[in-house]
Amino acid sequence: MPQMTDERIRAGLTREEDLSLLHEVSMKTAGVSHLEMCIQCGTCGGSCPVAMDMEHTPRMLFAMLRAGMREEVLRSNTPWLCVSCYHCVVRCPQEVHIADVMYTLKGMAIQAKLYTDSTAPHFSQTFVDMVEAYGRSYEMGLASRHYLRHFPLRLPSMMPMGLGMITKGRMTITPKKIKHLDQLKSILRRAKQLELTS
Amino acid sequence: MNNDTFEPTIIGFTCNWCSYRASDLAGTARMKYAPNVRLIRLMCSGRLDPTFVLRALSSGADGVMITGCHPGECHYIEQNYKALRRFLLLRRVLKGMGIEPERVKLVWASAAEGAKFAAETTTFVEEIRKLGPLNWGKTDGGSQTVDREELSTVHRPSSEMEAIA
Amino acid sequence: MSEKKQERVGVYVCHCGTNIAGTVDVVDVAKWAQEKLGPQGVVIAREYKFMCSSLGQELIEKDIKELGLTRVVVAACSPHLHEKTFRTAAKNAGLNPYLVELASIREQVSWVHTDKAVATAKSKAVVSGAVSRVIENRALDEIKVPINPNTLVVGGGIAGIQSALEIANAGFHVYLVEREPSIGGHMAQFDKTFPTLDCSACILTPRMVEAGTHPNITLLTWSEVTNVAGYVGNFHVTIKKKARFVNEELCTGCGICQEKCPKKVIDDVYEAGLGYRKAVYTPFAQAVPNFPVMDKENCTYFIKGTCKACEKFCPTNAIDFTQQDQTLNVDVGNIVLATGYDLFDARRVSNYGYGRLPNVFTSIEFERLSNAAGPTNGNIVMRDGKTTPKSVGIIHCVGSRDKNFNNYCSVICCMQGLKFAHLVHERTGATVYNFYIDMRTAYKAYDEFYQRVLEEGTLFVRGKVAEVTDAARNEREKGKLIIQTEDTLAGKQRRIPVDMVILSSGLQPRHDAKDVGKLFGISCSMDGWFTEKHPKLDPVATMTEGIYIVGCAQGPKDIPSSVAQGAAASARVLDKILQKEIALEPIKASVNQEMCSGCRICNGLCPFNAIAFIEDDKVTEINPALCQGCGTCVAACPAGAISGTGFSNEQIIAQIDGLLLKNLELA
Amino acid sequence: MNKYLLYPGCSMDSSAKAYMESLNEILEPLDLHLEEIEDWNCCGATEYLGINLIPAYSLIARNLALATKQMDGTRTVVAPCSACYLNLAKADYYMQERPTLGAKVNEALAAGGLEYKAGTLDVRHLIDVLVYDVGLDTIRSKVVRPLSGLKVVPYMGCMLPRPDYQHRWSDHEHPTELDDLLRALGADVIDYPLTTECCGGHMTQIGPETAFELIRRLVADADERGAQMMVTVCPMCQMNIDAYQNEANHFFGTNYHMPILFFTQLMGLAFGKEPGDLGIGVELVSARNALANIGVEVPVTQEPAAPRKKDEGLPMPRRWTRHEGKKEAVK
Repeated sequence: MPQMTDERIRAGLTREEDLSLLHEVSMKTAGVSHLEMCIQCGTCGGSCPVAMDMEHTPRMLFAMLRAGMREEVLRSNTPWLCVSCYHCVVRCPQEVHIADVMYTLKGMAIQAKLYTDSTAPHFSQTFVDMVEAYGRSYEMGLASRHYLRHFPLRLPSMMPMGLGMITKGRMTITPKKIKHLDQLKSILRRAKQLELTS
Repeated sequence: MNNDTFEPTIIGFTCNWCSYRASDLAGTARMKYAPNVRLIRLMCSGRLDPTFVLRALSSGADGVMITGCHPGECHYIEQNYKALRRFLLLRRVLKGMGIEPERVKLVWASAAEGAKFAAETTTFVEEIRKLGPLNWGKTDGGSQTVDREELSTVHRPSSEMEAIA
Repeated sequence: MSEKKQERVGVYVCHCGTNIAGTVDVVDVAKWAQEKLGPQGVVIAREYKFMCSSLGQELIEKDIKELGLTRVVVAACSPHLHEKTFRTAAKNAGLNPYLVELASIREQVSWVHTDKAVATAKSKAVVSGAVSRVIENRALDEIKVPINPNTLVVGGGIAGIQSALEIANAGFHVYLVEREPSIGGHMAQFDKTFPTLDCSACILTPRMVEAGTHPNITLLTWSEVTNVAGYVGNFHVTIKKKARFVNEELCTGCGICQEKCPKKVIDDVYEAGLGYRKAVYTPFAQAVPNFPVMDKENCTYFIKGTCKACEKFCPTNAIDFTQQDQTLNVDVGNIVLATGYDLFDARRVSNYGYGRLPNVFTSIEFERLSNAAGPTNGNIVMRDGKTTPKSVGIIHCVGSRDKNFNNYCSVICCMQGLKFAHLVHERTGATVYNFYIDMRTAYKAYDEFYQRVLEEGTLFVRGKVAEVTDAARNEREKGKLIIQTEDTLAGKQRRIPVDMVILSSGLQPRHDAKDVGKLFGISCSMDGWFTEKHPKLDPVATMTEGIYIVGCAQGPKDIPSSVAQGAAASARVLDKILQKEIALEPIKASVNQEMCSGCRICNGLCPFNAIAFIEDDKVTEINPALCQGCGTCVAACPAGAISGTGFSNEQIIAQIDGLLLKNLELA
Repeated sequence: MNKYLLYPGCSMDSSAKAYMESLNEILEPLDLHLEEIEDWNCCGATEYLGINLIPAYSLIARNLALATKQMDGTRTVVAPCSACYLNLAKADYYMQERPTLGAKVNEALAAGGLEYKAGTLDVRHLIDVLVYDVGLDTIRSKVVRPLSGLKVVPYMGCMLPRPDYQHRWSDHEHPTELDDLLRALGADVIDYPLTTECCGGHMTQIGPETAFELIRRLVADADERGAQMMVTVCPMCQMNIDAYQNEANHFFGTNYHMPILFFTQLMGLAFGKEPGDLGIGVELVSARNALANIGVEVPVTQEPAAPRKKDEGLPMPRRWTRHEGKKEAVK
């Protein structure tokens, strides 16, 4: 029976000092990560559709977490390439919540400012900014801001597509807003405070 | 009373064939769990007379954990189902008596589930800790001749001390 | 308690070296027991390094004799370990063994807690509970029952055959029951056996024949046990002998009926779905017994009412369409369960494509493919039945060591995978890849075999295969099966195109293991294997006296281990038979008929039919021979008329009060 | 009563408006009533989870909390978008699995006067409801223009069948729900081993070269197998395959033309609705030629099931699915 990490610790089944970096990542991950259960079988690295572009396979990353290689892990491009396809998650024989661990590592890398390529973190941040401002995503605003910043050269080849999207009514020029934006904002404000205390 | 410092006392009834062996296994594997549970071995959870539970609660236990084989795995074929029936009835009786039914818990644990036994024990202790002391059959004068000082060293230091104060 | 005779209790606290003393202040516990439990009747409390040593036991015996102890409490390990030791010590000193209680302060205290003060306090409570309880114990006499010298062996695989032969050779009778038409089990399906590569049939067939012709073995194939009653020494077993529709007296096993039968059926069992058999068949040429069985579901006569080709051609008139299932009752003293395993259903790992991609095979399919007596006469070919593969990938740990399927290691798959690699290499010259998580080649001559397969040029990739697909990404992959995996030693994802994939599927408990366990009164582990009495020191006995488990019924294992277990169980059975009688725990329920109101509430509670209502007296009675001592009726009796020895209400209530230190108030 | 709460998700009125339009067209024939959750907000897609944990889950949980206010008679929330479905289902599941997370999220929700008790709602995807609640028999009975002759590959995408917290799908790797549904519409369904492979997700935005390769694999295999179009259940899959196909073509020097439509659009067509009302035509890789294969005059004939070929080779094991009783028999 899989047990929750914190419950294992309280019951004395796992000692906190054994875990350190691994434990930190595990505790910051939603759900029960089972990260400490990894047997290095490589199912994740074998399943990953984008492994060819990764600096480390997920498996290697977990070994590095165990070895306490904080900086190397947070600098790795691996979490940023994760496409959340969950192939590794359902195949993992140890039920490690690999995709959620990748989310955790992204968050930790942003906080430690250790990512090497800023494209992905900026995209996430821009997306979130839009959502926080309107309550809905705003594809037009997102696309224009993001492409101008990171792919200015890609813009010309993108223009026909963007134009097509607009003329076919699939992209609106103005953002949509939810009604109770204040409510959402106060929820998120409180959530951010809680995040810091955890 | 501060529930964080309250150390509950719990009586655990175990089945000779499964849960007692699970607790043996937890021991052999040196799994650590909360020390608040004191075990009684029965041959089967079907042996559990509900009056044992009432007796335990009235004699100073804050909670009772009943453990037995998983449904379908009873050493005596199906007697754990009878334990389940009695348990469900007992919870209703307790409610009627004004006692939180959550003070009695039923846990299935096979002989192989030492880890489960340990985890369930720890969880139950936390649940009872939240509920606080029961103090049933202790508050109404009666036999107050106990050596309280003695008890305080061996038995529930914080709760007993505060109960006297 | 005041009107009762004051018992004289001795309390003995064991250090168990530092196992207990390291966490529990044993000196303090003994001192406390002597002082605080004195009023209860504790006249002496001692602590000692190892109570279970002969010196420790002598200490107790001496006190019983010199101090006139009438009750003994030993605070030490779990009663499942040393209860018997201390009971024997008491008996030696003239005290009834059932007046001894063990208080477990090792498994239940010192090993599971860390704070010494808390552990010591808990130990005191546990001792207090045991003292209160032991005072209520009553002297009991063991019940002696004779042992029936016959034995039932269930399952005719190699483990069951071995077990039956050992007992039969010692001169005692064995009933060997097998569900399939022939004995032989899985081993009869294999081609070669690792690591020596002996031909499986060559080493198995002589044993099968010996079991089939042994004067002390009654072979009951195509039969199943349907009911088991009684207890060790005196089991009453009901066996259903399914209708074969072939008269065994007349049949000579000539095989003409099979030849003439017009109905071809895919053989899901013996040929693992790769080959065909007839509706009337013996599963394989060397079957024991050699009488065929009729598959009623598929027989044209049973479906349409016409045909009877087999009957027409049978030279001895042995075909009998009117045959009915038979019920046999046999009495045995001991039972050996050798019910084996099921193969993991590889279709469940859908990313490996078995059942979707034709050239993905399971291990048992490969066994049949490579078997000279199999559907391809031993030619290793692809699903089209003719093409020899040029490259083969063997995937280990299919369904094993995986929380999505089976948690455990199936033990045999690494060696099986190596064996396959060797056979493919030897017979086809194909390039062979083995994909593994960890290579487990423990045991004699196993790692040497790994070395040999390495030498032959098999390519090993360390990585659990992620998927097998036919979706090619480039020309090189077109028309192949692509095995996608991380080569964990190279740290890179690889896609390896091959012609054929073999899944080294794991073993799992029989689909009906739980029901069988229930039938025989034994339990299954979380994974579903039968639970042994002790994982190290008593691996073939079970918690139920007289029932033994051998081979894969107890857990995944290879042929040598299965054979060893079969023999081991036989030694245990023979030991019982030669003792001629056995002492049973006297834990039984009984009715005080003066108090019984005849309400009959208890009547429906006993699964062993030990409770009977005497109509004439309008009271209930319990048959001690049938009572198993669970105590459910004791707990249910509203009149308190039923009492259970060893676990009486008085004992348990005293223990509750003792554990809660309520007994101190009575001082 | 076939009433459900609807969480549309942001893309349904922008990039995936064809999905919404076609969904609206099939509601009436199937007697489905979807009540939109009032004032729902974005689920955060795959972006918020990588920044802050508690805010990300609070953002999702606000929608669940709002939905509980409209529970009148139903507890099922339907999401047509796979990413939204996964986020909602995930929040509900993790808030239970990790009570500390649940407590914190609720603390945040309280700042907006809301509360959500994990497990209160059933979060399901649109196709789950259509296949298992409405049922294939009902769907089949509404078909007036069978899609026979239209060669399609069913593309389920990744976030729908995985991680599958509530065990709703027939399989994680090769689920058959979409195949069965399209077959019920009369379409020629091609077995597509890549049906749950990734479309590239947000990589089209942050690592286009990686994404182009994923798009190429999908489109190339569908083309290789003779598909005239891909059919999807997810706005993000549709967007990536549709809007970035040309860019991917450009990148690899290929010339694929593989239209991708939403399954609801094909349902609408089969139910006899007008293509214009189903958002057909707003796709960037035009489906016109593909749909020409099933001009409205295609006779209503159900192709008889082909008799099983007598195989000369070794017999195949039976196909296996996780809950066979729940669904149509699979050949």
